[in-house]
Amino acid sequence: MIDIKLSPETLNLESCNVFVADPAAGAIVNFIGTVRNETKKQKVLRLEFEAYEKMALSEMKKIANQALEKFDIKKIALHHRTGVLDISEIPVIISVSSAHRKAAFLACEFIIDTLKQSVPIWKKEFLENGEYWVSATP
Amino acid sequence: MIDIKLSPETLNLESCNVFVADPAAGAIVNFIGTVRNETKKQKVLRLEFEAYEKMALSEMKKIANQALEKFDIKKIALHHRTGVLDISEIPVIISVSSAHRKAAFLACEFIIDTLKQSVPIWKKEFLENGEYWVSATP
Amino acid sequence: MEIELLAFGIAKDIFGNGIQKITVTYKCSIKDLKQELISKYPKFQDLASFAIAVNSEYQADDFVLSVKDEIAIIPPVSGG
Amino acid sequence: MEIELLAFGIAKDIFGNGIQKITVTYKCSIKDLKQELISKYPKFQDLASFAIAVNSEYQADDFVLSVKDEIAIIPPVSGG
Repeated sequence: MIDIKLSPETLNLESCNVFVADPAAGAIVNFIGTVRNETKKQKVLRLEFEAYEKMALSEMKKIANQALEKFDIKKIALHHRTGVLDISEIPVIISVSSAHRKAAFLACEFIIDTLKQSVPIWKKEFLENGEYWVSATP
Repeated sequence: MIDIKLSPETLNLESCNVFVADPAAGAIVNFIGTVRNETKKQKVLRLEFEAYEKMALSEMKKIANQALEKFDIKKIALHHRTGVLDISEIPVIISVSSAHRKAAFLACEFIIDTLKQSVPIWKKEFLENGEYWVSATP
Repeated sequence: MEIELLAFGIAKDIFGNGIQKITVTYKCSIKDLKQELISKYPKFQDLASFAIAVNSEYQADDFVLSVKDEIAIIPPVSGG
Repeated sequence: MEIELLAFGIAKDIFGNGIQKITVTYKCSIKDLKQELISKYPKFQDLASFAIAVNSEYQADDFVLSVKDEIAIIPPVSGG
Protein backbone atom coordinates (compact mmCIF):
# COMPACT_ATOMS: atom_id res chain seq x y z
CA MET A 1 0.00 0.00 0.00
CA ILE A 2 1.33 3.39 -0.93
CA ASP A 3 0.43 6.96 -0.08
CA ILE A 4 1.88 9.58 -2.45
CA LYS A 5 1.54 13.30 -1.95
CA LEU A 6 2.91 16.46 -3.55
CA SER A 7 1.87 19.58 -1.72
CA PRO A 8 2.65 23.27 -1.09
CA GLU A 9 1.66 22.72 2.56
CA THR A 10 3.95 21.74 5.46
CA LEU A 11 4.49 17.97 5.39
CA ASN A 12 3.25 15.90 8.31
CA LEU A 13 5.46 13.08 9.60
CA GLU A 14 2.84 11.73 11.95
CA SER A 15 0.30 11.19 9.17
CA CYS A 16 2.97 9.30 7.17
CA ASN A 17 3.71 7.04 10.12
CA VAL A 18 0.02 6.49 10.86
CA PHE A 19 -0.42 5.42 7.23
CA VAL A 20 2.42 2.88 7.28
CA ALA A 21 1.66 1.48 10.76
CA ASP A 22 0.75 -2.20 10.59
CA PRO A 23 0.29 -4.81 13.33
CA ALA A 24 2.56 -7.14 11.33
CA ALA A 25 5.34 -4.52 11.15
CA GLY A 26 8.30 -4.59 13.51
CA ALA A 27 10.00 -1.53 12.08
CA ILE A 28 9.30 1.86 10.58
CA VAL A 29 12.12 3.81 8.95
CA ASN A 30 11.72 7.49 8.12
CA PHE A 31 13.82 9.64 5.86
CA ILE A 32 13.16 13.33 6.43
CA GLY A 33 14.88 15.81 4.15
CA THR A 34 15.59 19.16 5.80
CA VAL A 35 16.76 22.42 4.20
CA ARG A 36 20.45 22.96 5.07
CA ASN A 37 21.82 26.42 5.76
CA GLU A 38 24.86 25.79 3.58
CA THR A 39 25.85 24.32 0.24
CA LYS A 40 29.40 24.03 -1.06
CA LYS A 41 30.54 26.45 1.68
CA GLN A 42 28.00 29.09 0.67
CA LYS A 43 25.22 30.29 2.91
CA VAL A 44 21.74 29.21 1.77
CA LEU A 45 18.93 31.70 2.40
CA ARG A 46 16.04 29.51 1.24
CA LEU A 47 15.07 26.97 -1.41
CA GLU A 48 12.28 26.82 -3.93
CA PHE A 49 10.89 23.56 -5.28
CA GLU A 50 9.07 23.45 -8.60
CA ALA A 51 7.39 20.27 -9.85
CA TYR A 52 5.91 18.95 -13.07
CA GLU A 53 3.10 17.78 -10.87
CA LYS A 54 1.31 15.17 -12.93
CA MET A 55 4.54 13.45 -13.96
CA ALA A 56 6.15 13.85 -10.52
CA LEU A 57 3.22 12.04 -8.92
CA SER A 58 3.39 9.29 -11.53
CA GLU A 59 7.17 8.85 -11.06
CA MET A 60 6.81 8.85 -7.27
CA LYS A 61 4.19 6.13 -7.56
CA LYS A 62 6.46 4.10 -9.86
CA ILE A 63 9.32 4.31 -7.36
CA ALA A 64 7.08 3.24 -4.47
CA ASN A 65 5.79 0.30 -6.49
CA GLN A 66 9.34 -0.69 -7.44
CA ALA A 67 10.30 -0.60 -3.75
CA LEU A 68 7.34 -2.84 -2.85
CA GLU A 69 8.52 -5.32 -5.48
CA LYS A 70 12.20 -5.23 -4.55
CA PHE A 71 11.97 -5.30 -0.75
CA ASP A 72 9.98 -7.26 1.81
CA ILE A 73 8.12 -4.24 3.16
CA LYS A 74 4.53 -3.49 4.16
CA LYS A 75 3.60 0.11 3.34
CA ILE A 76 5.13 3.32 2.01
CA ALA A 77 4.28 6.97 2.44
CA LEU A 78 6.16 9.35 0.12
CA HIS A 79 5.38 13.04 0.50
CA HIS A 80 7.15 15.90 -1.28
CA ARG A 81 6.75 19.61 -0.74
CA THR A 82 6.64 22.36 -3.38
CA GLY A 83 7.15 26.10 -3.12
CA VAL A 84 9.51 28.21 -1.02
CA LEU A 85 11.11 26.55 2.03
CA ASP A 86 13.16 28.16 4.76
CA ILE A 87 16.15 26.60 6.54
CA SER A 88 15.16 23.48 8.54
CA GLU A 89 11.86 23.09 6.69
CA ILE A 90 11.07 19.67 5.24
CA PRO A 91 11.02 19.09 1.44
CA VAL A 92 10.49 15.34 1.63
CA ILE A 93 9.32 12.60 3.98
CA ILE A 94 9.61 8.89 3.26
CA SER A 95 8.11 6.39 5.67
CA VAL A 96 8.43 2.62 5.21
CA SER A 97 7.18 -0.20 7.42
CA SER A 98 8.40 -3.80 7.37
CA ALA A 99 8.36 -6.96 9.47
CA HIS A 100 12.18 -6.88 9.82
CA ARG A 101 14.19 -3.66 9.92
CA LYS A 102 16.79 -4.26 7.20
CA ALA A 103 14.19 -4.19 4.40
CA ALA A 104 12.76 -0.87 5.61
CA PHE A 105 16.23 0.73 5.73
CA LEU A 106 17.07 -0.51 2.22
CA ALA A 107 13.70 0.53 0.78
CA CYS A 108 13.88 3.99 2.33
CA GLU A 109 17.36 4.61 0.86
CA PHE A 110 16.31 3.18 -2.51
CA ILE A 111 13.32 5.52 -2.63
CA ILE A 112 15.23 8.71 -1.82
CA ASP A 113 18.14 7.79 -4.14
CA THR A 114 15.77 7.03 -7.02
CA LEU A 115 13.58 10.07 -6.37
CA LYS A 116 16.63 12.30 -6.71
CA GLN A 117 17.42 10.72 -10.08
CA SER A 118 14.07 10.57 -11.80
CA VAL A 119 11.26 12.59 -10.26
CA PRO A 120 10.67 15.85 -12.16
CA ILE A 121 11.11 18.25 -9.27
CA TRP A 122 13.58 21.11 -9.42
CA LYS A 123 15.27 22.93 -6.58
CA LYS A 124 16.42 26.53 -6.81
CA GLU A 125 18.93 27.68 -4.23
CA PHE A 126 18.78 31.28 -3.06
CA LEU A 127 22.33 32.16 -2.04
CA GLU A 128 23.72 35.53 -1.02
CA ASN A 129 25.16 36.09 -4.50
CA GLY A 130 22.18 34.93 -6.55
CA GLU A 131 19.74 32.15 -7.43
CA TYR A 132 20.75 28.83 -8.97
CA TRP A 133 18.88 25.78 -10.26
CA VAL A 134 20.67 22.88 -8.55
CA SER A 135 22.56 20.50 -10.89
CA ALA A 136 21.26 22.27 -13.99
CA THR A 137 24.71 23.00 -15.42
CA PRO A 138 27.85 20.84 -15.22
CA MET B 1 25.02 15.95 20.99
CA ILE B 2 23.06 13.02 22.29
CA ASP B 3 19.77 12.58 24.08
CA ILE B 4 19.34 9.20 25.82
CA LYS B 5 16.16 8.10 27.52
CA LEU B 6 14.80 4.93 29.11
CA SER B 7 11.22 5.26 30.20
CA PRO B 8 8.03 3.38 31.09
CA GLU B 9 6.05 6.11 29.29
CA THR B 10 5.00 6.18 25.63
CA LEU B 11 7.94 7.35 23.51
CA ASN B 12 7.60 10.58 21.57
CA LEU B 13 9.00 10.73 18.03
CA GLU B 14 8.45 14.44 17.68
CA SER B 15 10.58 15.28 20.70
CA CYS B 16 13.39 13.09 19.27
CA ASN B 17 13.23 14.91 15.95
CA VAL B 18 13.08 18.32 17.62
CA PHE B 19 16.22 17.39 19.55
CA VAL B 20 18.21 16.33 16.46
CA ALA B 21 17.01 19.18 14.22
CA ASP B 22 19.90 21.38 13.14
CA PRO B 23 20.13 24.18 10.56
CA ALA B 24 23.25 22.48 9.17
CA ALA B 25 21.43 19.15 8.73
CA GLY B 26 20.05 18.06 5.38
CA ALA B 27 18.67 14.74 6.60
CA ILE B 28 17.04 13.11 9.57
CA VAL B 29 16.67 9.32 9.67
CA ASN B 30 14.38 7.64 12.19
CA PHE B 31 14.25 4.03 13.21
CA ILE B 32 11.06 3.21 15.07
CA GLY B 33 10.66 -0.28 16.50
CA THR B 34 7.06 -1.46 16.69
CA VAL B 35 5.64 -4.52 18.44
CA ARG B 36 4.77 -7.17 15.84
CA ASN B 37 1.71 -9.37 16.20
CA GLU B 38 3.68 -12.48 15.22
CA THR B 39 6.98 -14.21 15.88
CA LYS B 40 8.14 -17.43 14.26
CA LYS B 41 4.57 -18.02 13.02
CA GLN B 42 3.12 -17.69 16.53
CA LYS B 43 0.67 -15.00 17.57
CA VAL B 44 2.15 -12.44 19.96
CA LEU B 45 -0.23 -11.05 22.61
CA ARG B 46 2.12 -8.45 24.10
CA LEU B 47 5.75 -7.87 25.07
CA GLU B 48 7.40 -6.88 28.32
CA PHE B 49 10.73 -5.05 28.43
CA GLU B 50 12.92 -5.20 31.52
CA ALA B 51 16.11 -3.14 31.81
CA TYR B 52 19.13 -2.96 34.05
CA GLU B 53 18.54 0.74 33.98
CA LYS B 54 21.81 2.24 35.11
CA MET B 55 23.88 0.04 32.81
CA ALA B 56 21.40 0.28 29.92
CA LEU B 57 21.67 4.06 29.98
CA SER B 58 25.45 3.88 30.10
CA GLU B 59 25.59 1.38 27.19
CA MET B 60 23.13 3.47 25.15
CA LYS B 61 25.34 6.51 25.72
CA LYS B 62 28.43 4.54 24.64
CA ILE B 63 26.74 3.45 21.41
CA ALA B 64 25.63 7.00 20.62
CA ASN B 65 29.14 8.30 21.24
CA GLN B 66 30.60 5.54 19.05
CA ALA B 67 28.18 6.54 16.28
CA LEU B 68 29.24 10.19 16.57
CA GLU B 69 32.87 9.10 16.18
CA LYS B 70 32.30 6.68 13.30
CA PHE B 71 29.89 8.71 11.15
CA ASP B 72 29.67 12.31 9.96
CA ILE B 73 26.46 13.07 11.83
CA LYS B 74 25.15 15.97 13.90
CA LYS B 75 22.89 14.73 16.71
CA ILE B 76 21.35 11.54 18.05
CA ALA B 77 18.25 10.83 20.11
CA LEU B 78 17.96 7.26 21.42
CA HIS B 79 14.88 6.46 23.48
CA HIS B 80 13.89 3.02 24.76
CA ARG B 81 10.71 1.98 26.49
CA THR B 82 10.31 -0.37 29.45
CA GLY B 83 7.28 -2.26 30.78
CA VAL B 84 4.40 -3.96 29.02
CA LEU B 85 3.73 -3.03 25.38
CA ASP B 86 0.80 -3.98 23.19
CA ILE B 87 0.93 -4.73 19.47
CA SER B 88 1.99 -1.67 17.40
CA GLU B 89 3.39 0.14 20.45
CA ILE B 90 6.92 1.51 20.18
CA PRO B 91 9.81 -0.02 22.19
CA VAL B 92 12.54 2.09 20.61
CA ILE B 93 13.08 5.28 18.65
CA ILE B 94 16.39 6.33 17.10
CA SER B 95 16.70 9.70 15.44
CA VAL B 96 19.88 10.86 13.70
CA SER B 97 20.59 14.09 11.83
CA SER B 98 23.40 14.68 9.35
CA ALA B 99 24.47 17.08 6.62
CA HIS B 100 24.28 14.30 3.99
CA ARG B 101 21.83 11.44 4.17
CA LYS B 102 24.10 8.39 3.82
CA ALA B 103 25.77 9.01 7.19
CA ALA B 104 22.41 9.25 8.99
CA PHE B 105 21.21 5.96 7.46
CA LEU B 106 24.44 4.18 8.41
CA ALA B 107 24.49 5.60 11.93
CA CYS B 108 20.84 4.72 12.55
CA GLU B 109 21.41 1.10 11.49
CA PHE B 110 24.65 0.90 13.48
CA ILE B 111 22.86 2.13 16.60
CA ILE B 112 19.95 -0.32 16.42
CA ASP B 113 22.22 -3.25 15.49
CA THR B 114 24.60 -2.50 18.37
CA LEU B 115 21.81 -1.82 20.85
CA LYS B 116 20.40 -5.28 20.17
CA GLN B 117 23.81 -6.82 20.91
CA SER B 118 24.94 -4.99 24.00
CA VAL B 119 22.32 -2.97 25.87
CA PRO B 120 21.04 -4.84 28.96
CA ILE B 121 17.36 -4.83 28.12
CA TRP B 122 15.34 -8.04 27.98
CA LYS B 123 12.18 -8.76 26.07
CA LYS B 124 9.61 -11.29 27.22
CA GLU B 125 7.13 -12.48 24.62
CA PHE B 126 3.63 -13.37 25.75
CA LEU B 127 2.39 -15.97 23.27
CA GLU B 128 -0.80 -17.99 23.39
CA ASN B 129 1.07 -21.00 24.82
CA GLY B 130 3.19 -19.21 27.39
CA GLU B 131 5.81 -16.56 28.15
CA TYR B 132 9.38 -16.64 26.82
CA TRP B 133 12.47 -14.50 27.33
CA VAL B 134 13.62 -13.81 23.77
CA SER B 135 17.00 -15.32 22.77
CA ALA B 136 17.62 -16.60 26.33
CA THR B 137 18.08 -20.22 25.30
CA PRO B 138 19.66 -21.58 22.09
CA MET C 1 4.08 21.20 -37.37
CA GLU C 2 3.75 23.42 -34.34
CA ILE C 3 4.09 21.78 -30.95
CA GLU C 4 3.71 23.12 -27.46
CA LEU C 5 6.47 22.48 -24.92
CA LEU C 6 6.10 22.55 -21.16
CA ALA C 7 9.24 23.89 -19.54
CA PHE C 8 10.40 23.62 -15.94
CA GLY C 9 13.33 24.79 -13.84
CA ILE C 10 16.14 26.26 -15.88
CA ALA C 11 14.34 25.42 -19.14
CA LYS C 12 11.55 27.78 -18.13
CA ASP C 13 14.17 30.50 -17.52
CA ILE C 14 15.69 29.89 -20.97
CA PHE C 15 12.31 30.30 -22.68
CA GLY C 16 11.24 33.01 -20.24
CA ASN C 17 8.00 31.05 -20.09
CA GLY C 18 6.54 27.79 -18.80
CA ILE C 19 4.90 27.01 -22.15
CA GLN C 20 6.64 27.58 -25.46
CA LYS C 21 5.38 26.94 -28.98
CA ILE C 22 7.95 25.76 -31.49
CA THR C 23 7.74 24.68 -35.10
CA VAL C 24 9.31 21.32 -35.95
CA THR C 25 9.20 19.00 -38.94
CA TYR C 26 6.43 16.42 -39.29
CA LYS C 27 7.46 13.07 -37.70
CA CYS C 28 9.93 14.97 -35.55
CA SER C 29 11.81 12.65 -33.20
CA ILE C 30 13.03 13.60 -29.73
CA LYS C 31 16.54 13.74 -31.15
CA ASP C 32 15.34 16.21 -33.82
CA LEU C 33 13.53 18.29 -31.17
CA LYS C 34 16.66 18.48 -29.01
CA GLN C 35 18.71 19.67 -31.99
CA GLU C 36 16.06 22.23 -32.88
CA LEU C 37 16.00 23.50 -29.30
CA ILE C 38 19.78 23.81 -29.14
CA SER C 39 19.89 25.68 -32.43
CA LYS C 40 17.09 28.09 -31.47
CA TYR C 41 18.08 28.44 -27.79
CA PRO C 42 21.85 27.83 -27.56
CA LYS C 43 21.68 27.99 -23.76
CA PHE C 44 20.30 24.43 -23.79
CA GLN C 45 23.82 23.35 -24.67
CA ASP C 46 25.06 24.68 -21.34
CA LEU C 47 22.85 22.25 -19.38
CA ALA C 48 24.38 19.16 -17.79
CA SER C 49 21.71 17.25 -19.73
CA PHE C 50 18.03 17.45 -20.52
CA ALA C 51 15.38 14.84 -21.17
CA ILE C 52 12.04 14.95 -22.93
CA ALA C 53 8.91 13.50 -21.39
CA VAL C 54 5.90 12.70 -23.54
CA ASN C 55 2.56 12.38 -21.78
CA SER C 56 4.37 12.23 -18.42
CA GLU C 57 6.80 9.46 -19.41
CA TYR C 58 10.48 9.77 -20.20
CA GLN C 59 11.07 8.84 -23.86
CA ALA C 60 14.22 7.95 -25.77
CA ASP C 61 15.77 9.88 -28.66
CA ASP C 62 14.06 7.80 -31.39
CA PHE C 63 10.54 8.46 -30.08
CA VAL C 64 8.43 10.30 -32.69
CA LEU C 65 6.32 13.20 -31.49
CA SER C 66 2.75 13.98 -32.45
CA VAL C 67 0.85 17.27 -32.16
CA LYS C 68 -1.53 15.80 -29.57
CA ASP C 69 1.25 14.78 -27.15
CA GLU C 70 1.97 16.65 -23.95
CA ILE C 71 5.69 17.30 -24.38
CA ALA C 72 7.85 18.52 -21.50
CA ILE C 73 11.48 19.53 -21.23
CA ILE C 74 13.06 17.96 -18.17
CA PRO C 75 16.37 19.56 -17.18
CA PRO C 76 18.44 17.74 -14.51
CA VAL C 77 16.08 17.03 -11.61
CA SER C 78 16.97 17.94 -8.03
CA GLY C 79 14.10 16.97 -5.77
CA GLY C 80 14.38 15.57 -2.26
CA MET D 1 33.09 -14.10 50.79
CA GLU D 2 29.41 -13.35 50.25
CA ILE D 3 28.49 -11.30 47.22
CA GLU D 4 25.18 -9.92 46.03
CA LEU D 5 24.12 -10.55 42.45
CA LEU D 6 21.63 -8.51 40.46
CA ALA D 7 19.64 -10.71 38.12
CA PHE D 8 17.54 -9.77 35.10
CA GLY D 9 15.39 -11.52 32.53
CA ILE D 10 15.65 -15.28 32.65
CA ALA D 11 18.36 -15.10 35.37
CA LYS D 12 15.82 -13.50 37.69
CA ASP D 13 13.43 -16.37 36.94
CA ILE D 14 16.17 -18.93 37.72
CA PHE D 15 16.86 -17.33 41.11
CA GLY D 16 13.19 -16.52 41.67
CA ASN D 17 14.50 -13.12 42.70
CA GLY D 18 16.13 -9.97 41.31
CA ILE D 19 18.82 -9.99 43.99
CA GLN D 20 20.59 -13.15 45.12
CA LYS D 21 23.32 -13.59 47.70
CA ILE D 22 25.91 -16.24 46.97
CA THR D 23 29.08 -17.33 48.76
CA VAL D 24 32.23 -17.49 46.65
CA THR D 25 35.94 -17.82 47.37
CA TYR D 26 38.05 -14.76 48.13
CA LYS D 27 39.59 -13.36 44.91
CA CYS D 28 36.82 -15.02 42.92
CA SER D 29 37.11 -14.32 39.19
CA ILE D 30 34.17 -14.02 36.82
CA LYS D 31 35.09 -17.44 35.48
CA ASP D 32 34.88 -18.85 39.02
CA LEU D 33 31.55 -17.11 39.59
CA LYS D 34 30.09 -18.56 36.40
CA GLN D 35 31.17 -22.08 37.43
CA GLU D 36 29.72 -21.56 40.91
CA LEU D 37 26.44 -20.36 39.40
CA ILE D 38 26.19 -23.32 37.04
CA SER D 39 26.92 -25.77 39.85
CA LYS D 40 24.36 -24.22 42.23
CA TYR D 41 21.76 -23.39 39.57
CA PRO D 42 22.16 -25.90 36.71
CA LYS D 43 19.60 -24.02 34.62
CA PHE D 44 22.27 -21.44 33.81
CA GLN D 45 23.77 -24.10 31.56
CA ASP D 46 20.62 -24.03 29.41
CA LEU D 47 21.15 -20.36 28.49
CA ALA D 48 22.54 -19.45 25.07
CA SER D 49 25.17 -17.49 27.04
CA PHE D 50 25.43 -15.13 29.96
CA ALA D 51 27.77 -12.29 30.79
CA ILE D 52 28.73 -10.62 34.05
CA ALA D 53 28.75 -6.86 34.44
CA VAL D 54 30.66 -5.22 37.28
CA ASN D 55 29.68 -1.67 38.22
CA SER D 56 27.69 -1.41 34.98
CA GLU D 57 30.50 -2.55 32.68
CA TYR D 58 30.89 -5.88 30.93
CA GLN D 59 33.96 -7.66 32.28
CA ALA D 60 35.96 -10.61 30.96
CA ASP D 61 36.40 -14.01 32.63
CA ASP D 62 39.71 -13.10 34.34
CA PHE D 63 38.26 -10.06 36.15
CA VAL D 64 38.48 -10.50 39.94
CA LEU D 65 35.43 -9.56 41.99
CA SER D 66 35.36 -7.61 45.22
CA VAL D 67 32.61 -7.43 47.85
CA LYS D 68 31.98 -3.73 47.14
CA ASP D 69 31.29 -4.28 43.43
CA GLU D 70 27.81 -4.12 41.95
CA ILE D 71 27.70 -7.44 40.14
CA ALA D 72 24.97 -8.27 37.61
CA ILE D 73 24.13 -11.36 35.60
CA ILE D 74 23.38 -10.42 32.00
CA PRO D 75 21.61 -13.18 30.06
CA PRO D 76 21.34 -12.70 26.26
CA VAL D 77 19.94 -9.22 25.71
CA SER D 78 16.95 -8.58 23.45
CA GLY D 79 16.13 -4.90 23.48
CA GLY D 80 14.96 -2.86 20.52
